[in-house]
Amino acid sequence: MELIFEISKPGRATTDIPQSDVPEKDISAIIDARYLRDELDLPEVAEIDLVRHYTNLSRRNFGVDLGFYPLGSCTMKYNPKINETVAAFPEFTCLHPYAPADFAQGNLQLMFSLQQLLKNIFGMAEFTLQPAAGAHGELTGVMVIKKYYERRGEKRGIVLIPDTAHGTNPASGALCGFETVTLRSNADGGVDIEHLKSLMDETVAALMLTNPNTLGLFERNIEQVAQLVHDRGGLLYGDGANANAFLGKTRPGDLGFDVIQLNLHKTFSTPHGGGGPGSGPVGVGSKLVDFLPVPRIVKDADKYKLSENFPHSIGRVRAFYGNFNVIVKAYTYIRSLGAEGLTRAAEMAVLNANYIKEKLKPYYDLPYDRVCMHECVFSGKKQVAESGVHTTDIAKRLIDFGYHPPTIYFPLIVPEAIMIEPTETESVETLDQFCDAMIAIARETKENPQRLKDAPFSTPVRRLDEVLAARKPDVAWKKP
Amino acid sequence: MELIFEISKPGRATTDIPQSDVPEKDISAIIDARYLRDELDLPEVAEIDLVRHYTNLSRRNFGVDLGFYPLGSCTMKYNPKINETVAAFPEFTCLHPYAPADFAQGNLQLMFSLQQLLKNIFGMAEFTLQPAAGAHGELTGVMVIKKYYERRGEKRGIVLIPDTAHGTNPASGALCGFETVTLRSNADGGVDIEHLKSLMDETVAALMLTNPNTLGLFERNIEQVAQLVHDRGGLLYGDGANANAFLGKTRPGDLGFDVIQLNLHKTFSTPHGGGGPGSGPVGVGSKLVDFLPVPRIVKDADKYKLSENFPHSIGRVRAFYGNFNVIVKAYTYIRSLGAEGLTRAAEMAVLNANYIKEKLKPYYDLPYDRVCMHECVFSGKKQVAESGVHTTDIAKRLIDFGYHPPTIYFPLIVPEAIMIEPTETESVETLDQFCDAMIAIARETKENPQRLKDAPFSTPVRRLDEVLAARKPDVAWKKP
Amino acid sequence: MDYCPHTKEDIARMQKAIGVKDIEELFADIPKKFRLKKIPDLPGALSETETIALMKNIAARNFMPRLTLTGAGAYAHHIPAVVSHLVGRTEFYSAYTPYQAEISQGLLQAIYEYQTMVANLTGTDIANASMYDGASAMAEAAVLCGKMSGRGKILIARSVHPEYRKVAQAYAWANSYVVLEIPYAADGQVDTKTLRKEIDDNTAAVLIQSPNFFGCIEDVAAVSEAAHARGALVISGFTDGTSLGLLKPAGCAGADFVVGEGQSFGNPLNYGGPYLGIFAAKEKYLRRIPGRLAGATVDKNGKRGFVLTLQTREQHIRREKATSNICSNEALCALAAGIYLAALGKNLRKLALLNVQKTQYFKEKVSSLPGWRTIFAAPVYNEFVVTCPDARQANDKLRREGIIGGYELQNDYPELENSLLFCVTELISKEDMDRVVGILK
Amino acid sequence: MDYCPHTKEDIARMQKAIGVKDIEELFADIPKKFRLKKIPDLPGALSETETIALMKNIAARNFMPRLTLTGAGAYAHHIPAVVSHLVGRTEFYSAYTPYQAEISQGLLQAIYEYQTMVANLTGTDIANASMYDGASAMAEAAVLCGKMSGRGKILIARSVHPEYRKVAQAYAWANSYVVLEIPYAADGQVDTKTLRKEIDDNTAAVLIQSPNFFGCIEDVAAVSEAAHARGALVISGFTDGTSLGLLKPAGCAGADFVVGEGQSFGNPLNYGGPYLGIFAAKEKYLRRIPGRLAGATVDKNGKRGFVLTLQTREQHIRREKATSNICSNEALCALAAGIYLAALGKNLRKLALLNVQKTQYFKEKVSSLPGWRTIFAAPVYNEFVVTCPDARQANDKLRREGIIGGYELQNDYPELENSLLFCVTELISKEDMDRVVGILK
Ligand SMILES: Cc1ncc(COP(=O)(O)O)c(C=O)c1O
Ligand SMILES: Cc1ncc(COP(=O)(O)O)c(C=O)c1O
Repeated sequence: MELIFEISKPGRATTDIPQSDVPEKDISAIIDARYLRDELDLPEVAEIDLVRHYTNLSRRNFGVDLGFYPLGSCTMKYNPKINETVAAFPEFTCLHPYAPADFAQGNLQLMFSLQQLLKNIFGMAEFTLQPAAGAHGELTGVMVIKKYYERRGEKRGIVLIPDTAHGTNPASGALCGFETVTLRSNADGGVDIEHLKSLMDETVAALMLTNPNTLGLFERNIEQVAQLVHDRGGLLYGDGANANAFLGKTRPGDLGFDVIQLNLHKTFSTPHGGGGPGSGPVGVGSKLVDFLPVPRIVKDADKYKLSENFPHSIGRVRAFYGNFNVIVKAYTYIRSLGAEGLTRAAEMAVLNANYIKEKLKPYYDLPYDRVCMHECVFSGKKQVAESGVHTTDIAKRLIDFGYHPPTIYFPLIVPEAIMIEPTETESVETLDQFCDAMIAIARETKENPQRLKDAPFSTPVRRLDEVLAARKPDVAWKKP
Repeated sequence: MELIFEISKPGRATTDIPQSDVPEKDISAIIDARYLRDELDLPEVAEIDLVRHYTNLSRRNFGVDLGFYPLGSCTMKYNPKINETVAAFPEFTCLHPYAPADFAQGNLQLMFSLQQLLKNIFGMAEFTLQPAAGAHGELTGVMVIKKYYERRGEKRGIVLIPDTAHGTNPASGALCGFETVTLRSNADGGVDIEHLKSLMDETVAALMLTNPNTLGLFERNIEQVAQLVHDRGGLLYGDGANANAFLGKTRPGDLGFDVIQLNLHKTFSTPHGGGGPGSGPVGVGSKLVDFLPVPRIVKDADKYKLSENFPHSIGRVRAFYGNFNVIVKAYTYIRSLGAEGLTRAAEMAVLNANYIKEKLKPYYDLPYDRVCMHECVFSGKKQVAESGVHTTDIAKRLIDFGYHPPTIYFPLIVPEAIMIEPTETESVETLDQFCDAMIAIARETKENPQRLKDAPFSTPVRRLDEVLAARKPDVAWKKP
Repeated sequence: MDYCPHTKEDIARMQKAIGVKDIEELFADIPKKFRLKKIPDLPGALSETETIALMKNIAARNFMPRLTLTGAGAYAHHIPAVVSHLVGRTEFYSAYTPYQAEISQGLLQAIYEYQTMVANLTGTDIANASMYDGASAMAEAAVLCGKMSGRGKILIARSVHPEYRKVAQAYAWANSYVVLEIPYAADGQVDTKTLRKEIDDNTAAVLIQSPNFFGCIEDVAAVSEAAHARGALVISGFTDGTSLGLLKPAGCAGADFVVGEGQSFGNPLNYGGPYLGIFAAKEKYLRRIPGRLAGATVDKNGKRGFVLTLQTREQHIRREKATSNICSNEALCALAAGIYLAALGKNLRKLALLNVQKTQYFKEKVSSLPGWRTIFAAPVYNEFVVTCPDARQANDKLRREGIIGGYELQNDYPELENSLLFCVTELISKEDMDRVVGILK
Repeated sequence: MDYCPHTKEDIARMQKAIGVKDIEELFADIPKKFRLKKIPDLPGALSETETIALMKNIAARNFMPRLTLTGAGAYAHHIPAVVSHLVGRTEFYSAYTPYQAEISQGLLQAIYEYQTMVANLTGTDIANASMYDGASAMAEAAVLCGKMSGRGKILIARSVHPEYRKVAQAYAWANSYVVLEIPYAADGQVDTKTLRKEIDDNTAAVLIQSPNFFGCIEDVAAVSEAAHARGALVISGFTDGTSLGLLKPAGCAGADFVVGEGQSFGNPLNYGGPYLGIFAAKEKYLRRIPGRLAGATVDKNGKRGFVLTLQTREQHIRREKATSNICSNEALCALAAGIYLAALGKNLRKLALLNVQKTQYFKEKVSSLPGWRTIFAAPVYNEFVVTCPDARQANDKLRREGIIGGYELQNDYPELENSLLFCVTELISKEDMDRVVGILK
């Protein structure tokens, strides 16, 4: 498809600007010419061409509304349309963040109530809704940890990160000046307790644990892990990106987590927008409440207001209060489902993942063969050995069957990883059809490996050269 | 794709129903069992599957937002998105038609104002917005004519219809009990004046003329035509479906038309919705005003209200007041464009049509080689003669080039007709690309006629068997 | 604002290609004396920002009611969120009628599915792709019966929606049919005794509505029996489609045609339009019914696909012999209805039950107010008639609280003085009803 | 309501396939003592109808202002209708990050186009696919400069948005950088004298904003000169992107990084989020900048296509060596911004001019009120500061008329007592402004 710049033509525009209704002055009399720009290089297109351009672009994109999207760790559940409808209410979309509190009681109530609901669901003492995404929540959580030790006058420079962790975990540690040390997994896919014992001392600020972890496995020794960390004065951080697995089944607060971040855009069903916006609330245990970012919402009789009056706060991680419009969707979602609905979501998510695991086990290597939670991780190493076909090839071939591929090559400890997260919103028919496709591909691997290496065939472009893209980066179009 | 019934499964549903908040009674105590239905056979699908079903269906459909749609006589111009935005204001969508007039002053003002604008644009004495589409407007207009003669005590049983007319014209006449007599066109594509003279007498109630007609040609002798009709006491009816051609250039009222119907969904840019809803206002000269349908909107000081108090009215052609939401879009459109914008629309529509006409003339037979208005009509007879390729084949092949085909086999007086209406919203680049495709197809006709007969190739289904569909009609799915 | 992408250079280039110096030359066929300089009295162009401001202003002149207790042919039901999201897909709404089947499979299949749902729901065999609205659907059915039978008389129950009766009247007049009104009996149903008397061998059709305009459920079977006995056909209408979730459809009670208003199926009130004319019939009328039909067929590889079919019935082929002139219909509203029905599925029954329960509650409450009483004994769905001391005044009270009260019957039924037709749907809570009764006290 | 399509039979069949009798068995890894019976204190499930009613109720507790005269980092601009219609395409919004390029060409191309527009607009060479918001974009740029240079000091102008400063402060603290605030001069611009004094060889970056928080346009060139002379980098922010339609972009005045808030580009106010962090830089920082990048490449047939590129920079490969941890960004807001910029094209300049004209009008009007005066002489775009007799009282007057007045500066700038920061965009008419002045009189 042509670029928007390539269909641009001088003199066209989609949006016109009203005539001025105030007396017009010469601009140079208002702003010195040296502050004014010379040219303005933007595309010039009529509305019809603009609309066709983006509409046709959209048709070259796959979303969960088109079909199955088992992208592991990303919880691509179907996002109910009612959430979109509600979030588009003008009362929610049109208010300025600095509107006086009287004008914004609805918004403040909604945010306050969402915090309450999250506290109940996760067993934490308090929440902030400020962070804009999961990683942003991690950063906030780690800042809170850093502040905690700063206040206590303790110098702890290390954060432990399991080898299964998502890359944002070590990065978040690093971005707060911590040294991150890798904690090994055991043969079962859980924390290697002996290794933890050997690492855990008074220099360790926290262990950042994802539970269930990115293998889709619940940490069976969670009690012992928490104990070990706490015994040495450390804090247990929970990456809640996988919270969909245990809603209504257990609570991180009860399990011993001191801080968790959530990914509302995963667990609470706000669409991911092709990469964002997300929302990454952070929940903390009571000893960390004081350090949460400001402003916080406080309730005064039946009025809500924002307060910055928390002197030990880490400050702010962004302007204003969070991705409010995403928050509206998450709140709507939680209220529609209620306690039973959330629990059923977790149950069906886990049921679906185990169903796929059992159906595909005969065809793909399953490195950790135990009951999984919301996702299951296979390895393509059997296929590599048999016919030199890699996980990428399997993924690309799945596209031709009408599916978005699973997450691949993650977690890093599984070679040629294929990480499948079906989510609870998929029917057994869809799972069966997907498994049939995976099985057909396993067969094709043997019979016609080249076909996999050439895949996909059904897309507007064939397999793309990522190496070229990185070697000769072209990230902005230049007029030829 | 599977039918919605084929993915149905007992126990599923998208929309749940709230619990009753009033005491529940046994239904059989309220309604006798013989009035209750036994089974209810509707699809049972979860929201995810419903959304995927209809979203994927939509992706198997072509709309003007995807590309060029030169469907002659249908004025498939691009419909500005602002109209959709405005029409979705809850104040417009949520009001009951029997809301008290105080609650609906905005709506009534809008309809009243639209009538005023239409009066000015078309030079008619009054308008009704009640009819739901063009043909519905025709019916209304012909009823008005019938009523006019009834009131005058004249018995006129005939309506004259040119051979170029749209099929709804004779049908509308027939549906009001008139005998319709066909009026021939002359070699120029206009009314055969001699034939008109021979037909026009005191038995003729009206001539239903489309101007510009469906050949895209303006009736040069309009003055004489009007004179001939009026001289014998007849009325001149104007099918305004082609009004896009002359906005701001001339007015039917000035040309001598006594009644016209408009197709708001064409001329005034409300999307056609895959077949409707449309809107077909009817405008009349002063002597016909009394016969318009009720209710009419009357202005009383600065208040608007609905009045049924027009005793000579034909009555009603539908419930309530018209396709209000379509009317909102048309009003928004007219107000955005203003007088200059409407005129420019007509000019560019005509410019575009003539441009295509000139570019394709060397390749396709052009039965009426004169300046055209908003559309131009070719014939595929050259291609039939050369290689047995028919207009259908050309149309189907165009699909593979990414275009919606033009209207074909209409008007009936042009054999193998190809009726191209580009509309004003298309750029010269689009026209050039389309002409290139048409020229390539003309070449292909000679070089590879079979390819045309096999077309289309790029669609989810290949050429469909319309004969089978008509021979063994299957218009409702039955459980196998 | 205008939406023409033409730059000055474009225009110059195109004029050259055509061989004209000025666009005016392209309008030379319009006789000089009729050429317009400028459209008179039309306001100037507006930018998008200004247009939005203007339209918001107009919208603000409406008053958004806190409650709507009027039905009478247009119903405030909950519209599932999926409906607008899906109907808003531009591939649907920016398409024309699916004349070119291969690139219109989406709409064609959706309409085929809609037709199927409507046929099932109405207890008939077939349904068309839609009519303009319930009233015109009924009128067209009446005309069709006249044309098919060659009979000249049409009977219509006085309990049919007054506006529907007027539309039928106009259509019948245009075709020189005589229309006779059949009164209602004391219980609110059509007076079958009079009906039986009036049906004769010149009667083409009997038109009824169930639930009728008073909310009363008609005995369609009895009417059908009477009509069929004299060779007349039965056209049974409805105005709130949700009633079909619970009530026996007229098609199962002998009606030949079931017509009605499909607005309740996922289409907003929109101050009266666009709405959805539902037209369903017994199989044998397949080749006679008006409007479009989507039909299943196969492509050249034998794969299932859909086309508009039996277009020979339509005016663009039969022209002067056509029995209907409908061309554009209400496709998008039919699409919405299809989505709505698929979204509810069997829950349509639960919804209908809820409507009945709430209506019963309100009916009891309101008719226990001093001086208020229900007047018809026939069972009702979600509308009912009450007579009260002063209908106008009662409504005024409600209006002052921002509530649209009952439909005042006395304009259309002078015999029903001070009678109100109330409608209660699932959107009205018990609390709302209690408040209304409080206001009316 | 829940959104699981599982019927009882489905569940039974699946349990059998897995080999469990009860779903509970699948949760056996959770130690018994931590197993929850039921989430405490959570309200029950709601149907869609009830959910809508609940949310409408909450929404109704907000008050929709008649006018908004506050900017201060969030701007009420007209959003062209095309934006929401296109951003609402579900293929865009229901997708995840485009990891699988071949089925994500739509988003990838749109982001590539967005990156290009942003680079052009900011006078830089490259831009990433977005950051969370303007504040975090600035903070990340500051940290990056620290990491790249090994220097430990960051200078930030006091005329930068107070919340942006707080965010930069938090990020810097977490990385043990020292942050020093540079005061503003009497004309409202950064005090370059002090700046020059404070820049030293340990200064990693100078952070400014133009137009700054007071609406004043900064002399970016002068700041850049001073910074570059000591080897410090310049990060220039902005909060209302429409200013770039008219003002010389910081990238053309020497800034190394241009960061800012892109909300003005087609994203609604939304009470503060989601917004759009814009991050643009000179070419040489390509391999160091945080966030995602869409890049052009070719497919196996040589056809142009797009991929996420240079992901080696990103945390999922560099992990503990990452200089940023951003993963999900604000893709949909970036898409909206791209559409917005393409919709306006060169009209962005006209829009900016209109903002300036209106702001000048209001500035003159309001500062001629008795006791009111502007305090900064530097040129402004669409915001300006006035000092008045009683800022709180003035705002209260406006509030009572449903108007959100100026931002009260004294909380953040105790030295600016009774000062208000007003913002005037194209949505405020002359009539509105005259009315406001009338109220304030
Ligand atoms: C386990 C885990 N943690 C953290 C993140 C980061 O979340 P976000 O992308 O919202 O920043 C992700 C997202 O992919 C994740 O899967
Ligand atoms: C010339 C002409 N007249 C009348 C009509 C009928 O209009 P509608 O489809 O709105 O009923 C059409 C529509 O195709 C037409 O082209």
